[in-house]
Amino acid sequence: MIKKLLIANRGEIAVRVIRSCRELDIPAVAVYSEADRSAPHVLMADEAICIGPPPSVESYLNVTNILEAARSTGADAIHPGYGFLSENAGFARSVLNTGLTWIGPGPETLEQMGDKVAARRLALEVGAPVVPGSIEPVTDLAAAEKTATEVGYPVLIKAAGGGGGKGMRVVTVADELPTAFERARSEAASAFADDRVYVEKVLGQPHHVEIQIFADSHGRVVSLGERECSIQRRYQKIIEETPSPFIAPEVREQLSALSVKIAAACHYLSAGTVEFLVDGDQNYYFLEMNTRLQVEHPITELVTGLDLVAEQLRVASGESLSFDQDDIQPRGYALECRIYAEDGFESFAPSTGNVLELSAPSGMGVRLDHGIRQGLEITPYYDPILGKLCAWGRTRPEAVRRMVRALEELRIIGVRTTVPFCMAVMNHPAFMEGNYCTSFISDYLPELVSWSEEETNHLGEAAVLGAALFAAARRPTTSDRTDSRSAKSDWVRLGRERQVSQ
Amino acid sequence: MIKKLLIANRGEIAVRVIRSCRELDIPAVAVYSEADRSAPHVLMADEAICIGPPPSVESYLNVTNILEAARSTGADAIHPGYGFLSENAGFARSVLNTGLTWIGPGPETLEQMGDKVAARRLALEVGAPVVPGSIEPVTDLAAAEKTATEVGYPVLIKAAGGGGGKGMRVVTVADELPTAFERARSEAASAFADDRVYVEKVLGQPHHVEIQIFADSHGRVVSLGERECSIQRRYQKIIEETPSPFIAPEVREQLSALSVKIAAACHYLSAGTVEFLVDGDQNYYFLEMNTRLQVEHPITELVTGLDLVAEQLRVASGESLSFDQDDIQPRGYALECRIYAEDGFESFAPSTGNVLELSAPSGMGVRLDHGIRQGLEITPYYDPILGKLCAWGRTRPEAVRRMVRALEELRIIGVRTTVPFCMAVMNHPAFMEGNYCTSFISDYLPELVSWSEEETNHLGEAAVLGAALFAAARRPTTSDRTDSRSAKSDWVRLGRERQVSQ
Amino acid sequence: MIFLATVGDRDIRLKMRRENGQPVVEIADHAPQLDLVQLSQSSYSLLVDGRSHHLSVRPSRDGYLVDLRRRTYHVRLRDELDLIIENLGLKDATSDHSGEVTAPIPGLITSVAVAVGAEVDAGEQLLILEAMKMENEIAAPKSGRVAVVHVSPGDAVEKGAPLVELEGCQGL
Amino acid sequence: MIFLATVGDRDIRLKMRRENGQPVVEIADHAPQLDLVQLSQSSYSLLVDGRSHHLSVRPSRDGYLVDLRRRTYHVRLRDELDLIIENLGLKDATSDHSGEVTAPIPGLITSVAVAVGAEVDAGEQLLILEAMKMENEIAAPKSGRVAVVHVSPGDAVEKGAPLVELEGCQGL
Repeated sequence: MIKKLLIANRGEIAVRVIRSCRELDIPAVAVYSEADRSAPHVLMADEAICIGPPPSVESYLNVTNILEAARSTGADAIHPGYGFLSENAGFARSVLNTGLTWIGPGPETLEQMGDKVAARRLALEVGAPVVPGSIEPVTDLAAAEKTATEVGYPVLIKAAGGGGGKGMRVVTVADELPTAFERARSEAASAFADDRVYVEKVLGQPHHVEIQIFADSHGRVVSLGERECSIQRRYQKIIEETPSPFIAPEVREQLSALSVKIAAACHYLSAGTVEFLVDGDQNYYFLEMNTRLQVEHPITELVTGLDLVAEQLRVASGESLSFDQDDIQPRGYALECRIYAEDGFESFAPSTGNVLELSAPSGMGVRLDHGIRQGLEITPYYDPILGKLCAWGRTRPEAVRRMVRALEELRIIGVRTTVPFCMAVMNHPAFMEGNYCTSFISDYLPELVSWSEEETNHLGEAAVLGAALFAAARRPTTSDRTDSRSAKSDWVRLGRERQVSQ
Repeated sequence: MIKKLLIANRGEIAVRVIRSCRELDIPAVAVYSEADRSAPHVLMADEAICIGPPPSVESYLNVTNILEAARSTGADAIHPGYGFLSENAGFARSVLNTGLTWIGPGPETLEQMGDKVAARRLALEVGAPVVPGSIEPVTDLAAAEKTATEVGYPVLIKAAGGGGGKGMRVVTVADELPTAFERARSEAASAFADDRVYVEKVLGQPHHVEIQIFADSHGRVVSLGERECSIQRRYQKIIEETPSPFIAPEVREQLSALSVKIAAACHYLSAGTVEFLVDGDQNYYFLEMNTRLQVEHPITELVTGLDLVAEQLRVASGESLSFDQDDIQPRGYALECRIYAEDGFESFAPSTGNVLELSAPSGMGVRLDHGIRQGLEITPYYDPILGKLCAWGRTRPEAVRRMVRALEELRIIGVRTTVPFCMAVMNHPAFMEGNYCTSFISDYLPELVSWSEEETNHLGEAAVLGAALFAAARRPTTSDRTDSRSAKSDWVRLGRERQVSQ
Repeated sequence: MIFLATVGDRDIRLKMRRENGQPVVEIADHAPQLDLVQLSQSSYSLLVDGRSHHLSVRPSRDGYLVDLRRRTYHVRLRDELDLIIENLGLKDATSDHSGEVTAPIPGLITSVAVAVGAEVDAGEQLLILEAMKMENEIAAPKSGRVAVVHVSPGDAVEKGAPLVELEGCQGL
Repeated sequence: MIFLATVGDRDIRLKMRRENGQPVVEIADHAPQLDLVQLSQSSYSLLVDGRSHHLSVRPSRDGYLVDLRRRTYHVRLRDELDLIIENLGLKDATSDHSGEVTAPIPGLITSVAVAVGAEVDAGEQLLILEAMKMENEIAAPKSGRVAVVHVSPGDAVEKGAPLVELEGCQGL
């Protein structure tokens, strides 16, 4: 088994990995940039090493410093988390060449599945349909036009070298193609140093459905079921659930079977996710494979009872998976809301600042994974994810109601977050019915951000009263001015003082 | 269904009930004593009403004020939680006579099972063995001596009218009986206004095992499995788990079947618990029935997936149970550690003070139910329970390791708690092996409170360094005295300031 | 003391006074039973006729920001004097009507789309500010001419830092 | 600056100095790399040669209380002057050697077992203090004679309130 694990990441995922280390009795080494000295992953780790200044390229993407941190602390394995270097074949190779254990699939798998064109080719080979469009990257406008005409407009131009919405353009009519093609190529070039793009058909009412797979080094590959991730903004997931409220049981089985085949074909090791698009008629198409632990893995843990990170550490040490396909009997329904430092009511504008107050929800069926603490400064240097709130229920309505309750309990004061927006989604009739596709947010945005009757009237008045009492205590009214000290204690009482005096 | 629920309780159990109200969309009314104005149950409720001064008899036991609070807020049902008025037949009758719904079994059941002698008689009638001893209360010393001789020493003298260790005496040899008999009677008289006692055999290596049952008003009674509650101090539970690591499968089935019979025989409604003593040879004896929701109900929720409070609210409204016996398929292992405001390393001395810091553990398989918040004053007026930490695992060792991890994460600064003591229990080999009975704490106390090598050496030095750096910042050394302001920032850095400056 | 409170589009009349030494607040001609207790530096518990609200209040430039349930309420409170001044058409001299465009969040300037002297329309992109792995387009709030450009690509800016100054745009 | 730190039964020698403007602490002849950052009013992060400790420190009457992992460490720090004074047999005039027995926690006095003039042995019950639904026996810390009884059954007492005074008990 691993003797000491270095976690080459930060925030909630570093905390997540440390938790499994504790439970397996493996000492955990945190790395941190100068901006993260007092972040929770540093406080929770057994050891902590500074790897550079705040910008990611100088710290969390700094391969030299990370390998040196592993050497100086005597760590014998590295967990990359998600993002940063997690899907970087070069880094994985350096880790292995240094004689350390790499938590994840091998560099060859990372390379093969990181290339969208190669991945699509592999999917086709094992019999998984891909979205109609160009199999090979298109290099000139004429080829792009030809493919677009074949599959029919609207089409999507996508970068071959990466994701996250960069180098991506929807083209509705043929006239728009030339400009969109050029802009997508130039964006792809600057974002991924790779200007290859391809052209895909845009599907009707598309759902984003993904299969969690797990493979060990003894040839066993298991599917842990699907996650529906269609609630997205800017092509980024914000709410996920399992099981999908949309796909038919036979589609679920087919997607699982294909995912296991794909994982086997690319000699997969550890946790991975195969992503599919499913259209309104339940036709499905392979999209890509994520060769790492996924942000939304906790909902799979909630229904299967498995600790995926612990399992990653075991299979990386050469152990067999602790379960086989028959052991996977998902129970109930689980939802995840991502807590971003973004104002969901203001076009998801990022928000920074000090976390003045943090109060975590808990109780039956609630799980919060986060990487913040009261007093922490949220800086602009990194991904805005603060944490993930998950809820489990015996039925889907129970899980949804529980999520609403948990979102209401979660208090993060000082930074704007996506908590209120997620609450609006949970309360939306289309979401409650499980009837949504990837256009959900854009379809319903005005309703989602609108004020309810109660919010404008009853709660509006409470807010005014709160402000007025607060103001009266701070800025004494005419009659109070003679003794502003006693005025304060009249208008606002201090909870603590009050109890002490009793 | 219930339209508005008043919760006649405080602390973590009031918070627990409010959570289920939220999920069922039932407005919740909190009641509070003047000492609890800023407690979490008040903050979380939809409405909150003050019911009197801090002492329980003037507030949480004040029937008149509680019923008036229900009237003035228009609540149509009352949940009593545990403790306080929860098993008070008179209160239940008043609630029902006022036309409100009572969450719990009817007053007749409360009366019958609240009388230990009547309860034992009922148990014998349905075929449940009781601990060898007097069936009827003993009224004179001669009768006590006769019973003690029959069952054999050591014997236990117990109050018929109540529990909690009051009016209870262990007698090892016959000589001690007269004094013990008189003291138990006088204690019982002053504690419960009832001087009836009975005499029981003291069992060898006793285990406290209880069965959670649930009954609706349509005649359905279901067993939700057992909980092992043998880790006790002063006859009060501190750590519970399910399933029991001790009892045999056939004993589990027999206890469940007997508990269902007992519940049916006393026309039980809602959640209840049948307590048994099981000796080292797996002989079992009915002890008593707890006619309310139990503190440790969350571990049953963790393995069954059921929300027991939601189920209580449903059956109180006349609905059928949402499950039957076949639906109860417990999954995995769950543990609970009770977080008391007591110093486990100092004979469980109670501790009061301000909660300067509260940081909740979370992640996979962890559930914390608590009724405190940062800044809250822990007062001496009420039961010292602050909360309950539960951990779930696929296997028992996984659950134990997870509990240790969660206990390490839980930070409550400002008040001493039982967190460190629970950690010591979790790490004790006998507990890890699941090999313990009710004498565990007294058997192993010296080992449990002893300092480990790491604690005295490595961590002791870290503590000294922390104190020295803290002191250096506050009390500048000679060379620093010229400029104490800059000295401070040299020795201690402020996490927040530091990041802002970058 | 009479206040006019503004929250969203609503104006709410408030009367605050003391009766037998106790504070009384009338809101929309009703005097609810009030109890405000401070819980921490930032948060409060307010009972309004027994209804429980857990809120946080902090002063903002021209009023108060109140976090309550899933919303942040921006509450402006004006007393009689403020209202008289407003009715007379006088403006608060301290309020900001300049054409200064500032950084809404800290971040890194990745590109600047305008130069001094350029005429811009409202909504036109001025520059790109990168923060939290995302590019944020900073657009002209109103039409006008670019008077000063304070930043260049590659600059790191703090929140509130001046980016661009526009002229010829009244009432910005 | 040299300190003698006492934690439990252990005495640890500490040397604190400044080197090139940086604080250096030698503990048991080793100078670990140290980094202490304050996280909140009560808690700190301390890195000792990269080992991470999340601790809380607060001053106590005669030293510091440090919460670290599952223990509370009581640390006494004595500098050279303190040690000289101690070695000379001089005592700190402020330290408490009186026979006053005080309430360890706030609560309610439910019974008093002794009267003025009574002789008590160490460990003998003086009174019962009820708190958190539990009866706490307050016992005599040393043998002596009861000089004053400050409380009667039914009294509510704050933490630290004087309960009983004993006389004739040296070195209490």
